[in-house]
This record gives sequence, structure tokens and C-alpha cells, in this order.
Amino acid sequence: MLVVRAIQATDLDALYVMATQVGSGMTTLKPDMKMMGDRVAIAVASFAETIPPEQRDYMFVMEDTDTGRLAGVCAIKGAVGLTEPFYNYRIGTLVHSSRELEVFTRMDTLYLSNDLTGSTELCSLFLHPDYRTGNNGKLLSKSRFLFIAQFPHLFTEKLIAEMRGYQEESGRSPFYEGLGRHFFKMEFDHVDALTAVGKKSFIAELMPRQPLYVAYLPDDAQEVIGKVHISTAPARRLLEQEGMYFEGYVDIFDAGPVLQARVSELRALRDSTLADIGPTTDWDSACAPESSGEPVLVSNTTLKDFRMILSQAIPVNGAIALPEAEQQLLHCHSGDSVRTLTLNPRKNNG
Amino acid sequence: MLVVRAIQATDLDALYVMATQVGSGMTTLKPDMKMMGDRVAIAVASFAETIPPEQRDYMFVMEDTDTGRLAGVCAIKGAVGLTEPFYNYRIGTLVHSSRELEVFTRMDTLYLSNDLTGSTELCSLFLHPDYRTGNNGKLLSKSRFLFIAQFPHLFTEKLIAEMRGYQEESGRSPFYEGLGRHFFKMEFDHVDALTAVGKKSFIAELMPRQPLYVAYLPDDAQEVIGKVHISTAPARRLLEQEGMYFEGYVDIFDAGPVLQARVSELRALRDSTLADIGPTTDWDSACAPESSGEPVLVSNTTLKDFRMILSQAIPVNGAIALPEAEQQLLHCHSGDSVRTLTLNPRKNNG
Amino acid sequence: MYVVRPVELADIAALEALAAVPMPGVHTLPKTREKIRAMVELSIASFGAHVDIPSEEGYLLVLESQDRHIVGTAAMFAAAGSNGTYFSFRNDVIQQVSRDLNISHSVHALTLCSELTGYSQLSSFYVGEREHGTPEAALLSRARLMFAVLAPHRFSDRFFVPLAGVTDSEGGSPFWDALGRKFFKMDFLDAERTIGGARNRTLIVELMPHYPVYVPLLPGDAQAAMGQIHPSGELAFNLLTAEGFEADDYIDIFDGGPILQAHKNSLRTYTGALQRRVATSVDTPDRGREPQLRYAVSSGSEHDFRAVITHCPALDSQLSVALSVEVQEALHVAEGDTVICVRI
Amino acid sequence: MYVVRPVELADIAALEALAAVPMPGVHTLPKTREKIRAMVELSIASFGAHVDIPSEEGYLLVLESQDRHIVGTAAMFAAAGSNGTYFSFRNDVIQQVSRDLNISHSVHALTLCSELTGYSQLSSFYVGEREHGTPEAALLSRARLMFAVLAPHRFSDRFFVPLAGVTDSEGGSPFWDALGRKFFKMDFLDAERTIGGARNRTLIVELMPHYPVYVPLLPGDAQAAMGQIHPSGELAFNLLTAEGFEADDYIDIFDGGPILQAHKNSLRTYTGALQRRVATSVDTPDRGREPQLRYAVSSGSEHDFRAVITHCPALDSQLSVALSVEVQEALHVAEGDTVICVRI
Repeated sequence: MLVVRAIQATDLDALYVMATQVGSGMTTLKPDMKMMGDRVAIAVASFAETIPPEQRDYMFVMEDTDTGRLAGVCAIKGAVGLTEPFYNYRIGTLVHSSRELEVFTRMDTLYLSNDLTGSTELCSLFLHPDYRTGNNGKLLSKSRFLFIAQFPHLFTEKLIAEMRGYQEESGRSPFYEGLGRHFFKMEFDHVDALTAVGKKSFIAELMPRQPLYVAYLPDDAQEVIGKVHISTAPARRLLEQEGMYFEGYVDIFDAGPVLQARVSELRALRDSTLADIGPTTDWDSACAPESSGEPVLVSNTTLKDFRMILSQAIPVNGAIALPEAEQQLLHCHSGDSVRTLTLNPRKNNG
Repeated sequence: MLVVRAIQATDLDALYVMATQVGSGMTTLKPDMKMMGDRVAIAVASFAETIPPEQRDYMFVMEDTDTGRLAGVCAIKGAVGLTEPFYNYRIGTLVHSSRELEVFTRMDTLYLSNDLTGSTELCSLFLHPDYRTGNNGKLLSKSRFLFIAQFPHLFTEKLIAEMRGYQEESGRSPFYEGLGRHFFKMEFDHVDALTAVGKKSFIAELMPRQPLYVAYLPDDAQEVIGKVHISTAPARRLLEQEGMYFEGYVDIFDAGPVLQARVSELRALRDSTLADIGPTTDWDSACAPESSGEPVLVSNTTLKDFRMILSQAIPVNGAIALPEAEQQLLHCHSGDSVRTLTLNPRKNNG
Repeated sequence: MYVVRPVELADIAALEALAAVPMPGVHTLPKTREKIRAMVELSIASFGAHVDIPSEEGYLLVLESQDRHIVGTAAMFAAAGSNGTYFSFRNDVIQQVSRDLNISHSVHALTLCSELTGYSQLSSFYVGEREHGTPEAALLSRARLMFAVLAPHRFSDRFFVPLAGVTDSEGGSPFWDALGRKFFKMDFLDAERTIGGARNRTLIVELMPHYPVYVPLLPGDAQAAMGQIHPSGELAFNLLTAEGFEADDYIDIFDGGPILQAHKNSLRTYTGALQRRVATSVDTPDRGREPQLRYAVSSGSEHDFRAVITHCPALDSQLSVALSVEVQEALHVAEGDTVICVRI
Repeated sequence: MYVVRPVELADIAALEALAAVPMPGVHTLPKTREKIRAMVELSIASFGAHVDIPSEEGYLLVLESQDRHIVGTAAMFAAAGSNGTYFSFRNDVIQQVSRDLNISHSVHALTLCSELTGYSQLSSFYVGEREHGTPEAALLSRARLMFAVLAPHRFSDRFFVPLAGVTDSEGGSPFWDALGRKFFKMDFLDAERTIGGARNRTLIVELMPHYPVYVPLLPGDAQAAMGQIHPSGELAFNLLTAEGFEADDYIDIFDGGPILQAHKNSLRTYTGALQRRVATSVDTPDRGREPQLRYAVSSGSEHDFRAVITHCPALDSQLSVALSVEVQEALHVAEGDTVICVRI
């Protein structure tokens, strides 16, 4: 069985092993024992609430309870950009219009901004290739939304997720070649590596400060603005199902989209419900929406020992008949409250 | 009884009479027979779908069917800024940080933008003082959301509403005095009047083009950014209930907020339901959420003859027992479909 | 002897003939009889006007050959954009330094600016094929500044001269294609026709980019065209840079052609102008005893301005200049009058 | 006779005494013995260096009185910001015209720029109370440019001079309070201390505004301080503007003080410098027969530069200048050597 749970200090070695299996492109999970140790320590302090909310970094691991092996990892950063500036390009519109000439030109523009400063960030998602089947990816990615729905007071209003931008098969980033290279005069991978290790002051020093008209860029650079890397497309779809949208912010190097949501508008906040573990009555079941065998995310309600599984049980009018084995995975007992959310969004009945 | 309905060419005289009763501050409903006639003609063409969606301007009047008198008006513009540039200030964030000095300064900035170009706009709301009681204001304002929910394909993804900005009792606009006056060198009322009559090219000519740090403005100008005029606060609350948010765009003259929403995320789109007019069964009623005497917006589903009322009937599992009188107001009959939405949002059951 | 003098009504037909010579760019003579007449009338009114502050005056000088043909033109406008603003791109160089990365380089950017508004503008310089490269061509170009030395209140302290940029064989401009076209949505020649060559129109601020254009983002051919002159402008360019004009600060917003500019104190005509009294030279056989230098000489009257070339010994330490009777007649001056002399 | 000469190691103590005199602003002498020594050593190395392209050289001249006291200092830096960029605010004037509304006005904006990078910088001008307003003060200021005339390869074609801006009685700066403080979050004096008076540091681009500051939005006292000099800088200001420097284009990013700048061709020292051979003057009783003019004279050697004031008849049409033996000794020149002379 797979359980997604708050990381613990003892997970460090297993995490390191997994990080060695992450390819390039994920910049936040480098197999560096020192960096990783620091990060796990912060995560443990975050769940223990011994550091302030904006410094927290909630890391979750997916554990295969049959083998004790780690199958994946993901995280929620309390707030970005409060110690190092967090840069994005924001896509805006400028209209150039002359009544005299009857010219009306609508131009896209890129503004270098720190607008997302202070947002909560979903990041560091990695699922081991051995586990890339069935609903595992969804379970891992969406676990974070259920966590936020259970503890919304820990988060700022704005939630973001940076998506890896489009690259050609050769690894060439058309956006970087069309824009960044002229100012940084180095290879994309090098820039990427510098930002990964936190060396970001060069951005302020070298990046053009003035708004840019997109029309100045080469066509291939224009076309990939807001487009994700082909391997990131499924992750993007999962987040969009949960109510996250591309609102016009992109990465300054590869123009990958930033997905955003108001925490209060997330599907998890609108549709997740609390239920007590216990039997459901016939009467309740009769009025319940038809069961379609739709799996449900179920979590306990404990911050320090947050755990979540995927279940076939259906919550009905505030009760859920959770099998004993699943209760154990959640460290719960009959009568405890759990939070539930259907794995997939329901279609609008409009 | 009050019915909100699509405007008709024959409403022009009554509309003119009402416009003479609008105070200053509403710039889109001036008692000018020529302008008003043009606008009604466009509205009629809009409901008849004889002009393209982006040129449409759906105007609704609230009619007191007891007297035949017009009690209010409101409108939805299909798309703004496609013939004249539509300007706003967007509030952004820039972080100025120096590790060397350990200085980290987060600055708000104002960007002159046309970002909202092409958005659908809610506008021209006016309720006659004689009718400012009970739920009349809500009915009038919210009628537009039910219309959008019924005909979402007619609208762009983005919905906006400009709110009148803060003014002192004397009529002084601290934001205009702190910023615009330096560039326009004329009185606020004069600027306001110019924009009302569509003379907007002076904005491009005179407005500072470069991003501005808010910190440069006088304190009283900074404080009112995004604040509504005291008389506009109730209207703002109504729109916020429907899922519209202040997302950082403000008016360039008085810094009044623009409320925004994705059409697909509006309460009306999520929660409104279709129901057939007819009796509801006991069984249905038994499973229905407890009736709290909560009034319900009910509209017909006809674009050309759109009509809407407030009812006490409750839709249950796709049926609604609408009294005969109300069916007549909607130009509906038993068996017809109507769209329904509770007047007030339900609390989250989280 | 060639004489530079203000244009007269009688010159209109001759100017029309000159205007028929194909010339690129917008900084040349007007093309239609109507516009030529307007320019001539403006010039006559301007020379005749009493001026306190430079404003909408425009002055047109012509170069008249020995046989009384008009073989060149050169104009001055007292204050560019005086009925609006004069727009140009300023060449900005942004220094970029990252100590962390040990990187240091500069980025070239173009900023739409109106700094040249109020400068005096030189334009419409043209000489015929035969006069190309002659001292008379230099006289014509420089006579404008000699008039400005004579009547400083009629001009700004700063001058600029826009020169036509490069165009391809179809009249297209690679600079325009990369920039203006994206905003105007029309061809270069159409755009120039539409705005009548003006650089002071409201529609420029409505349509042209509000933010700096980073040059590295422009296509190679557009970058190459920046600050490049059309071959027809080389003579003017050489004369003006020799005069002290500098070409690096501004370029034209449409075709990227160079805009030369200078403070008057940097111009050789200003620093080298000598006021001297007229004496009559005697044509003696031992004229060669002192080395003869070439001077541009202009009459000292605002309202009857004329300039010619003459040769005489160095004037630096002289109080007077010896001019032949012929030269005196050409300048409309007599012994004892003051003239302005500059080495040429 | 007062002599201007390069600083020597033996001058350090005297400079320290001068530095103890309270002077506002950051463009004056360094304050600590250590920094004074560094400056002196840099100057000695720079005068001694073989220079192809102006770079990090700094030159310090001193004014020595008759009794061999050091009563003034003046410095030049070959290329400002050569180890980074030199930041300043450029005064931009944005013309605004609306034909519809019949409105036309201009808006003043300040743009952070690095255009002065690579210019040669004059600074640290100081003369004692007694020499204020004397020709010797003018000599000291101008001697820097005479050296530049002598050794043009050591300097840029353009020069600038930052002058201290106005501060209140507590050392606060109204300009800083309206601008820099909002980004640096510290007092003016703290900020100046922190960056050591430099205008070339990375942290400036990190912290200072990236976008133009519209001047009408600044409080009145900050606007009033823009381009205003501290009273202590008036002498330098008057000498430099008389020289041909212009004050309107740039101001300091911290205190808003004026930055004077000029192309060398606009400077009187450049346009008026005469190279003359040294002759020995004879002190005759009829010395008064020709009007005596005042000249600054400097030796013609890059590696032993000295300058004094002398009086002699107009040199314009002379090939040589007659100098007394005393002056020749002060300049370390002899008959037949070349010197540079400028009216002063």
C-alpha cells in the first residue's frame, strides 16, 4: 500500500538514494547530502511548527508500506522570495492606437517582476519510475491540496507552481536563446545551475529591466512562452484540475508557465469534506450521489503526523466506512475525523 | 412585482427619464438622447445576435410590472478596449535587495497597462432611489451573473467590473491630486468628463509611461489605492459574493479597484442549475437541503427575451414548482426549463 | 564665383528642377511645387522677421554658380518640433556588471526621446554632381552656421542634422521592418508618406514603443542599419563631422539613420569665426609673398546674408581682411563693413 | 609664486592637515591617513606610468604657496567607474503634447544611467580660505585640463565633475530622503559611509530605482535640492562653468548635487591652449608698452608637470613666450622648451 506522509529526519538516506535517480530539470532536489539534510531539518521543524509559517517547507514522501521504500516526494514552500528576490516575467498587454491612422496594435509585453513574492509554492514533485502507474502520480501531486484544505490558516492567499518550460529534443530552449543569452552570454544549463544553488543576484545585475515587447523576440521564442516541457504536461494537467491557472507569469529563463490559484478557490477547499470513521446508514447511502467506483483521497487531520491514502470508501453525510487496514495507514481509529476529496473533479451539473 | 429583462427599443424614453436622476460618478449613463439611443440600439442588436459577440452590449432593465415603470438598469459589455485603448494601473511588486548591505526592500509599483483589453465588463448599474429596499439591489446586480451562466459561450474568459474610487467628502480624489494632476494639469471632474465622452487619446499622450514606485506618492494617495468610493462599497460586496476579486488593477485617475473573475469560476457558473417548471415529488423534497426561506434567482433560457425574477420556490432534483404568476413574468410555461441560483451564496460546509 | 544666398521667389522653378533629382530620405527638399513655394515663403519671411526667441522660422540657402544657376540647397530650422516635439531614438549604453559571475559587458538600447526638441535643425543639404567635394559644397554647408554665428538669437545653442538611413533596392528599410512596422503595421515608404516625413506628430507617441528597444534583440540587418547613412548622405556626413558634429548619440526613429548633433561651442565655425573689417585687396604680382589661405567669408548683415570663398593671408592676427572688389560686390559689402571669416 | 605640481609622498602630512578641515560631500579629499597615502601613491604611479588607454589612473595635483605650503588640491581620474560603472541620474525632459486638449508641457524625469562611465572625472578640488577667488585657484582647477591637453591619451574626450549637493544642518539630504532612503532604508550619512562615496557599486543597481523618477512627484524640498550645490562648491562651480562645463544634464544619485560635464572641444583650455617656445624675458622699464595679459603656463612634459601664472603680451600671433628665469625654474623648463599657455 502507498501512503503519503510528512517527512521525518530518518528519511534522509532513502531520500538521497532517490535523488540520485532524478534527471536534470528538477533543480530543487539535487543529490547533495548537506543541502538535503538542511532541507529535511526545515521540513521536520515545519510540521512541528517550531519555525514561523513563512519559513516553512512541508515535504511529503510517498512510502510503499509493503517494502518500506520511498516511492516519491513533493513539497509545499510556505512563502517564496522573502530572502532572495523571486523573479518572473509577467505577460501584459499594451495597445498602441492612433485614431488618425486607424491603426490599433495590441502588443504583448514582458515585465520583469517580483509580484509573486510571498506566495506559497508547490514544488519538488518526484515519483520514482518504478511507481509511475495507475493513480500514484495523482495521489502524490494532489496530496498537497488536501493538506492545504486541512490547514488553510498556514498558507497565504496565493498558491503557485512553477512548471519547467519548453525545450527542444536537443535540450535547446528557444526562449533562452532568443532573450536571456543576449544578456547572460552563457549556456542555459549554466544559468539553470546557478539559480539552483541560490546564486540569483546576477539576475538583478544582468537582466534587462525595462518592459519588453514580445514582438521583438524571434518567432520560435515567442511561440514557447507559457508552454511546458513535454515531460511536464501531465503534471500541469493535474494542477489545472485542482483549480490552478496560468495567469500570465512565466520563468525568466525558459518561459515555463507559473500556475496560480487563490487558496480559497481550490477544488480541495471547496469540495473536500470532513467525515467521521464509522458505518454509514442505508438512508444516507440512498441519498448519496451514485457511486461510480471513483477513488477518494483520505487524510488524517494531524499536522505533525500528516498521512494520506487513496481509498474506495465513500463519505456519506459526514461518515465514512474506512477499512481497518486503511485506518492503520492513517494512524486513525473509528470515530476520528478524516478529510476526504474525490481524486478526480466531478463534472459540473450545469 | 419586479422583473429584470432584456432592454427593448421602446424603453428609451423611460431610460432617459431615469438617467436624469443619476448623480455624478456614473459616467456611462448620461442623459443624452443621442448617446442613449445609440446604446439601446446596440443592446437590442446584441440580444438579437445581429452583431458579433465582442461588439455587444447587453443592457437589462428592471421593470415594476405593477406600474410599468423602470426601476433600474444594468449592463454587460461583450469586450472592452477593442476600439479605444482601455487603460488601468496594475499594481506589481519589485524587490530591491542587496546581500552585501542586508537590505531587502519590497516596493509596490504601478504599471500603466492595457492588460484587460478584450474582457467582458459589468457596468452601468443604477437602481432608482425609490426602489432601494430589500433584495432589489441584489436582484438587479446579480441578474447579470445568471445571464452569463445561461449563455457562457457569449463571453470571454475574463469578467471585470470597474468600481468608483475613493473620494473625500469634498469630492477631492487624493490619488488624482497625488499623481494625475501633475501630468494633466486640470481638475479631476474635467478629466472624468473627457473620458466619459470617449476622448481618451490624451491618456496615451500625457500619462507617464514608465512604471512608478508607489512610495513616491503622497501618503494619502498611497492609502486609497484600490479603495472604493463610500457609496460603492455595497456594490463591491455583492460582486465579491459572486466570486469577483480585486486582483491589483485600479483606475488610472482615482485608483478605484477593478474586480475580476474567470467566467468559469463564478458562483453562478458553479452553482446555478437548470430546472423544469412543474411539481416536485415528496421524495425529492425529503433529500433536498433544508429550506431556509432563502430566495432564489430564476430566469428563463431565452436570449432574445431574457427575463429574471426573485422567487421563493426551491428547485429540487431538476424540478421547480414555480407559481403561475411568476411563470408569466418569465414568459414561461409548465415544462419549460429555467435557470436557478440562490440569491446568497451558501456557506462552505468544510 | 559661387555665392551662397537666401532663396528668393524667383528660384522656385530652379528648385523644382532640383527636386526632380531622385533623393532618398525625408530630410531633403520638398518635392511638390506647392511645398517648395511654402518653404521659400517661410524662408523669406524668416530672414525678414525680427526674432527674439527661435521658434518656427525656417531658412533656406541656395548655392549659385558663376553662371547664376542654382546648384545646391541647404536649410536650417530655428527650433525642431516647435509645433510639437521632435522624436528620435537615443543610443543608450547600459553597463552590466556582475561581480559574482565576474561578467561585465554593455548593452545597447534605443530609447524614444524628445531631447532634440528645440534644437536648431539643419537639413535639405544638396549640391549638384559637379560641385561634389568642392570647397563650394563645404561653403554651402557651413554658411548655415556662419549665419547662426551672425544671428545667435535666431538659433538654439545646440544643432542637429538627420541624415537619410540605408534602404534596400525596393525602398524598404531593414530597421523599419524590425521596429516601426510592428507598431505601424505598414511599409516604410507608406509610413513616411503618411506622416509626411515629420518627426513631431502625436501619432508617433501613440504608436512607437514606450520602452527601450534592446538592440541585441533586433535582427542582424536592422542592427547593421543603425546609424548607417544612405550613400547619398556621405558628403554631408563628412562635412558635418569635420565641422565638429558627433554621430553617436541619436538615430532616426524610422530608418535608423544617424542624427548628428553638437553644442555650438564644439563647432569649428563657432570657435574659428573671426570678425574682420573689409579692406580692398590690390592684385599685386607679389601676392604670393605670404601663404594664401582659403576662407569662407560672409556678410555681417542678418537681413542680407551672403557668403563666398576667398583666399588671403592668415587672419588670426589681423584686424581687417582684404577682399577683392568682386568679392565685396558678391557679398554686398563695402570697405569698412564687418564680415565673418572662417578657414575652410 | 604659487606652483601647481603633482603630489609627492612628502606631502602626506600636509594633506592630512587639509583633510581635517570639514568639507561636505564625497567628492573631496579622503579623510584618513591610510586613504590619503593610497591616493598619493596612485597619483605617483599614474604620472609615472606609460598609458595607452585611460584606465584606473588617478592624478592628484597640489597648489604650493610662495612659502612652500600646500594650500590646495585637485584630482583627475582617467576613467570613472573603470572597475564597474559610474552611476548618475540623467535629467530627462519628456515633452507632452495633446492636440485634442491643446495641452503642451514638459515633464522632468530622472533616469538612473551609467553614461558617465569611462568619462574622465575631476574631483577633490579644494583651496584654502586665503586663495579663494584668486587667479591661483583658477590655475589649480585649470591645470588639470592643461595636463589633459598635454597628454590626451591619458584621458577621455569627455570630462565630468560631481559637486557636493545641499545638506541640512544635521547632514541630512532632502533629496536622499525623498529617493534613496526609500530603497536603502538608511540615513544619508550612513549610506555614504556604507558605500564609501563610490558611485560604481553593484549594490547601486540592486537597490536604486530601475525606472525614471518623475520629478513632479518628489516633495518640494527634494525638487529644490536637485542640481543645487553646497555653498562650499561655489568656487569650483564658477571656475568650471567659466571653463565651458555644463550643469544641466546629470545629477548625483545620492544628494542630487550637480554633475558638470563637457566634451573637451567645448572647454576653453582645449580651444585656447597655445603651444609656445620658451624665451627669457628681460625685465625692462618699458615693460608696459604692450598690454600685459595673464596666462596659465605649464611645462610640456608629461612626467614633470608643473603650472604657474605669468603675465606677458598676447601670445596669439607669437611663436614664443617670454618667461622670467624664476618662472622657468618653477616650471622646470629652459629656453627652447615647449610650454602650454592659456589665458586665465
